[in-house]
Amino acid sequence: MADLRIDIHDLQLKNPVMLASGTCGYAEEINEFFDVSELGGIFLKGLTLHNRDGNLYPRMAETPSGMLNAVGLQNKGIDYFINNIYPRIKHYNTPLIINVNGSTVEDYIELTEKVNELDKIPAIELNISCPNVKEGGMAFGITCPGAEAVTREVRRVYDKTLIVKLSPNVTDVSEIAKAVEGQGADSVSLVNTFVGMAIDAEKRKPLLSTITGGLSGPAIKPIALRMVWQVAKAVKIPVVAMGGIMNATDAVEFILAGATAVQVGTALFKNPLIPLQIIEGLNGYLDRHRMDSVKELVGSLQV
Amino acid sequence: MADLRIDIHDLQLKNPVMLASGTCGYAEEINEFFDVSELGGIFLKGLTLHNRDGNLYPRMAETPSGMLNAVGLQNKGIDYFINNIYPRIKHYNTPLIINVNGSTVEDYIELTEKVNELDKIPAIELNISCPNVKEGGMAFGITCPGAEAVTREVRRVYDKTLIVKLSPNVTDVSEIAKAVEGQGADSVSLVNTFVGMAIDAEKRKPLLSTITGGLSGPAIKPIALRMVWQVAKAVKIPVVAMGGIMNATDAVEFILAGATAVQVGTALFKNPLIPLQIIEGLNGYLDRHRMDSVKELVGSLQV
Amino acid sequence: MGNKTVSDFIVTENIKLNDTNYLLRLKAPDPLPIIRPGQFVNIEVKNTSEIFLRRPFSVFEMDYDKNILSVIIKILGRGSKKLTEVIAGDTISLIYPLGRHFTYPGKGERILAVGGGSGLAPMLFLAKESGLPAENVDLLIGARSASDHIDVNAYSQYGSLNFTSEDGTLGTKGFVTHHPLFTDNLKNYDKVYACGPEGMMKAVAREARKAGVNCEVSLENLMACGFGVCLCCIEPTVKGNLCVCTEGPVFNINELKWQI
Amino acid sequence: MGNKTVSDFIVTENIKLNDTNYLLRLKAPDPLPIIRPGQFVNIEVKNTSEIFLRRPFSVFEMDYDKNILSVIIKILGRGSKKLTEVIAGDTISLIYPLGRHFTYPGKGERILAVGGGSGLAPMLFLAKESGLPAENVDLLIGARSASDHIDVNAYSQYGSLNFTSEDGTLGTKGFVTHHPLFTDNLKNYDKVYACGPEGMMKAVAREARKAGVNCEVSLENLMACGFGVCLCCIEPTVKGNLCVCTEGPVFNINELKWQI
Ligand SMILES: Cc1cc2nc3c(=O)[nH]c(=O)nc-3n(C[C@H](O)[C@H](O)[C@H](O)COP(=O)(O)OP(=O)(O)OC[C@H]3O[C@@H](n4cnc5c(N)ncnc54)[C@H](O)[C@@H]3O)c2cc1C
Ligand SMILES: Cc1cc2nc3c(=O)[nH]c(=O)nc-3n(C[C@H](O)[C@H](O)[C@H](O)COP(=O)(O)OP(=O)(O)OC[C@H]3O[C@@H](n4cnc5c(N)ncnc54)[C@H](O)[C@@H]3O)c2cc1C
Ligand SMILES: Cc1cc2nc3c(=O)[nH]c(=O)nc-3n(C[C@H](O)[C@H](O)[C@H](O)COP(=O)(O)O)c2cc1C
Ligand SMILES: Cc1cc2nc3c(=O)[nH]c(=O)nc-3n(C[C@H](O)[C@H](O)[C@H](O)COP(=O)(O)O)c2cc1C
Ligand code: FES
Ligand code: FES
Repeated sequence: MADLRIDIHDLQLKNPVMLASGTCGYAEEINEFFDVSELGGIFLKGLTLHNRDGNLYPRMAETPSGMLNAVGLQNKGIDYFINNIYPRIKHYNTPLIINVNGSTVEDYIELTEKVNELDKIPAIELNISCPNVKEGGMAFGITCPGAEAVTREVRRVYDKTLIVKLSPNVTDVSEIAKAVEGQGADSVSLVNTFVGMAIDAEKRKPLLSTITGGLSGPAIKPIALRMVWQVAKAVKIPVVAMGGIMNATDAVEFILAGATAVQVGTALFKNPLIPLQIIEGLNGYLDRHRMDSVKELVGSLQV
Repeated sequence: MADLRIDIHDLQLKNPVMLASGTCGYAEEINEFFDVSELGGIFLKGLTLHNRDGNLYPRMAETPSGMLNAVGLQNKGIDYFINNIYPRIKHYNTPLIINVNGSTVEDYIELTEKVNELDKIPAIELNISCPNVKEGGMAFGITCPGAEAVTREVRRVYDKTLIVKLSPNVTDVSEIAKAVEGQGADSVSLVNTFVGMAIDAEKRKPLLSTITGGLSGPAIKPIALRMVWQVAKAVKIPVVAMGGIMNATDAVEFILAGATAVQVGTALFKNPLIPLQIIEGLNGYLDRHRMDSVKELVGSLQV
Repeated sequence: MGNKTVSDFIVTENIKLNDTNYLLRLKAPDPLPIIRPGQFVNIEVKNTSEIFLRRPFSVFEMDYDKNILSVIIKILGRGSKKLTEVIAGDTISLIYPLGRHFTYPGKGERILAVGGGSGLAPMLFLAKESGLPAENVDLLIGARSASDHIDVNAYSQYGSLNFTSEDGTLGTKGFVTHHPLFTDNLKNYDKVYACGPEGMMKAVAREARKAGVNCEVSLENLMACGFGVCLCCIEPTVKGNLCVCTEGPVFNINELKWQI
Repeated sequence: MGNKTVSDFIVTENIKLNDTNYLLRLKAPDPLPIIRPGQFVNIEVKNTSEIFLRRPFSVFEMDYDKNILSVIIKILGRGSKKLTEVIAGDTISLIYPLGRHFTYPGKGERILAVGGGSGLAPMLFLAKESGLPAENVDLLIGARSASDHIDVNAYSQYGSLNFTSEDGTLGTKGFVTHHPLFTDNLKNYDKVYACGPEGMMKAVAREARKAGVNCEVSLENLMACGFGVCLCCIEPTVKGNLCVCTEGPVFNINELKWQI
């Protein structure tokens, strides 16, 4: 029984297995299956300042070993969250992290200020990498100046752990990582989805209402793993990894590549119990490799 | 029986189904299975000015719906090709296209000058996107100035059809496409492989000798399709598409998205007969949709 | 915590109903919860490289004594095809119970349950569970041709059986809404229920609205998760975009923004 | 054009040889070409989402009358496991014939064929095809334990059978190179052939080189295509990096750059 505890800046995790934003609702939906307190942490569905209806149906297309989504950040806005959802979930005994989204820097700031007041939210994940919204979103995450600007301004108003979520749709993700580190990010998380597309050949039409969407799942794992490896070498702050993690072996690979913790996303759709299987499998792996703590595993790839 | 003929600049193809460089050797290996004259064209294994041993073994790792390779452009150099291989294959009744690789602009020029002399090579594919070599390769393909420089210089010395092969490992592939179009490229082909990585969790080591490699196969298809769609909208020159094409439906999707022709790559490893199946399937598709020529299909996605 | 489960069921029977429909009986490892007509399960498709996500199917029958849950699978594409190839003894993973059931009819009410295509299962289940005497229940089943119909004679004990076929080879020729039950006396019903292809459900909804009859439909939107986290299955409603998997699949037509 | 083929074979038999080894007999749709010991086929692994590429297996037996090709599959990982689950009647796609065969021994020569693990099949095939009287052929088969050995008694008609096991439960205790055939009289052979785990082949090669005996080994490098186009399977040789799938899998040890 190895020690699975690990920290991301001020955030103390009982284990490094967390749920990815947009794939686990507001935690309650997963709590229907098991006690979410067993998890290392939960990144809640992306929130914006105001209600968003999201994109039109259809929003989803299956792809080889993956899927495209074009949800477009459907959510009821931060105030609704604070008044209606937060009271119901704040007692969960695991860090709940809010995924913060905006169209402008001002949006991000205003939203963050509100989140800063929430006692039971110990961290935010600044989403500058959502490919499914027309304004803001990924636009901030694909240039260094854009990423720096949002991070800097949000850092000014936010006291707790600030994780910046990076887009993989860039030439050099480690540059962006270094840029946000330079502006005071406590951690970076990656990868968000890859911009992809699917077509119905018979109907000669795109399968998504938005034409393009975000690719996730095992298909992207090799690219995500490479990016995590590059970023972990480039920055000193902890890296939270995601992208196609389906089992404990996948999680171990990302941790070996330098991740301090991992997020499970699309895998939940296949089987919401996968995070528990990963925690167990990680434990078994550490025992088998005679490691006392998961900390020994972080970045221990032999190259 | 629809008309499958289509042109890429001066290159007249009997059908739009070609083989991707590095996945079909020098055509002879595929000719062991069927008469390669049935194909639209063949992009030969990447050539360099001098012999290259390529990277160390292991060079390959299987991934979900795809594979990573780290071949590193192993080839015997252009002179060996001209003297030993070219004479054996030049009678094939299908366009043979040489995939041109260099570490410096001078390399590209020298190589292209030699290729320009080969009667039976009607086109080159300028590979500025190989992720598996230390110098040159992808470095030229991920910035506009780099891509422009090689294209401009090669264009000066090359008279026939010049296709530039783009890297998907960039923030905005359509910018690079426009840049090479501006320097006289007759066509762009995309995508080359995505930089990815695979780890042996038990051994705690990378699976590839080079740590990272190039991801190909169906896993990348949604991203490749999106990029082809973006590029086809951005440039006026014909687009040659590849990335995970496994069957006629996949090929149709790329053509709908704007590709004039497609290349079949990794699919050959699963089944070298797939290109023939695609030609047949494409024919059936056009008949079913009452189109007389594949030209009607190009870019006809309804959005 | 939790009233949803992911479990491996054992296939006890796979019965071919006709060329494209199969009945799967699946034995649960643990006592099954109450599951009502309209609710569904999300089934994993194993042993294929083409399918990544689960596929949702309405529950057709519950046998709490034997701990068996049944579904009817109509072959539509690759996933449904693969699922019809399972054999007794195979294990198959289900997420359950999912979604909301139809509103049960009140005592003494008269109902019409209209099913077509892959939407048959919940209608048969509803007829059986309605709690009404058979004479209060009309089942109307539409298909393209007689050969697309499956044998539902056993259901005559729960309601009267009526059929339409597009080619006239069984029952009334035409679509379900061409049947006399629609054209003559729709107003006589207290509730109309429908499940099937979108076009059919919209036609039913149109008639029901015209006749002023309460109508519920079960939608079959594309789903990634099935339990409310991905927000892919949404349907525009008067309350905004709602998840079909958690707020549906059963909706009253007055909640929907259908242009009918 | 063409002496390589991709075809769907029909599984006629799947025989479990021991806990991890299975013998598959596969019937070809068309007359089989001549295939010799050391040559291999590349087999598609269907009905699984985990496997993308084919898996290479040496040919074990050719029955030209019945048009049947056989392979022995040792379960190593997910692909080989899946292949051992096929049943008679299944179709299975093969690319063939691939690679180069062992150099046949000259008339009257004495040979030693050493097989271990997944490398047994081509050694048995070679013993059978060598064209030599049984007394000129020594077969040496190594495994971890008696239970890992498979029954090869039928091969006593082609050569004398010798065994090693790491735990001493069958034949000489230790590795193949600990067997008296190696320690006592290796020089007596004209040719030594080996196929098996890399460590075993290197040990055999070392002894053969020491004894000055001609030695060929069959390598099992990772392959993507199997027919010479991907350049993934390379082995450093005195002629540079060569593809194991086309220039091998059989190599004379003097061609290889092994540090032995
Ligand atoms: C709540 C719910 C209950 C259902 N109950 C049943 C049932 O009891 N019996 C039954 O046979 N089917 C039922 N379905 C439909 C069933 O889920 C689909 O037929 C199945 O998912 C198709 O998968 P496939 O892999 O065979 O098709 P694919 O190969 O994925 O697709 C084939 C074609 O069908 C379309 N398609 C796929 N899924 C759906 C869908 N959900 N709705 C509409 N079009 C789709 C695709 O876009 C494509 O054009 C239900 C669906 C839902 C959402
Ligand atoms: C020319 C040739 C002939 C062969 N003949 C036979 C034969 O007759 N019978 C037989 O049982 N096997 C044979 N093999 C080996 C067989 O191909 C592998 O065991 C098989 O590909 C493993 O696939 P898998 O999916 O089970 O393993 P995976 O799940 O892919 O891998 C399991 C582990 O095995 C390693 N591995 C996978 N493939 C190979 C390989 N080719 N060499 C070394 N390590 C590998 C992986 O790296 C991993 O660590 C042969 C291989 C070659 C190249
Ligand atoms: C349906 C869906 C919705 C998502 N919504 C969000 C979101 O709101 N905010 C965000 O930062 N990422 C979102 N993501 C991205 C995931 O958090 C994750 O970065 C990505 O899916 C890659 O991980 P995976 O392959 O494990 O799913 C979403 C992904 C999916 C599939
Ligand atoms: C083993 C291998 C070797 C390759 N070698 C080359 C090469 O020499 N030159 C080149 O431009 N692309 C090379 N590629 C990239 C392919 O031509 C193609 O762009 C890529 O694989 C995507 O297409 P696919 O998914 O259909 O394989 C290679 C790909 C593979 C898998
Ligand atoms: S299918 Fe995921 S929310 Fe409904
Ligand atoms: S396996 Fe492809 S060249 Fe040998």
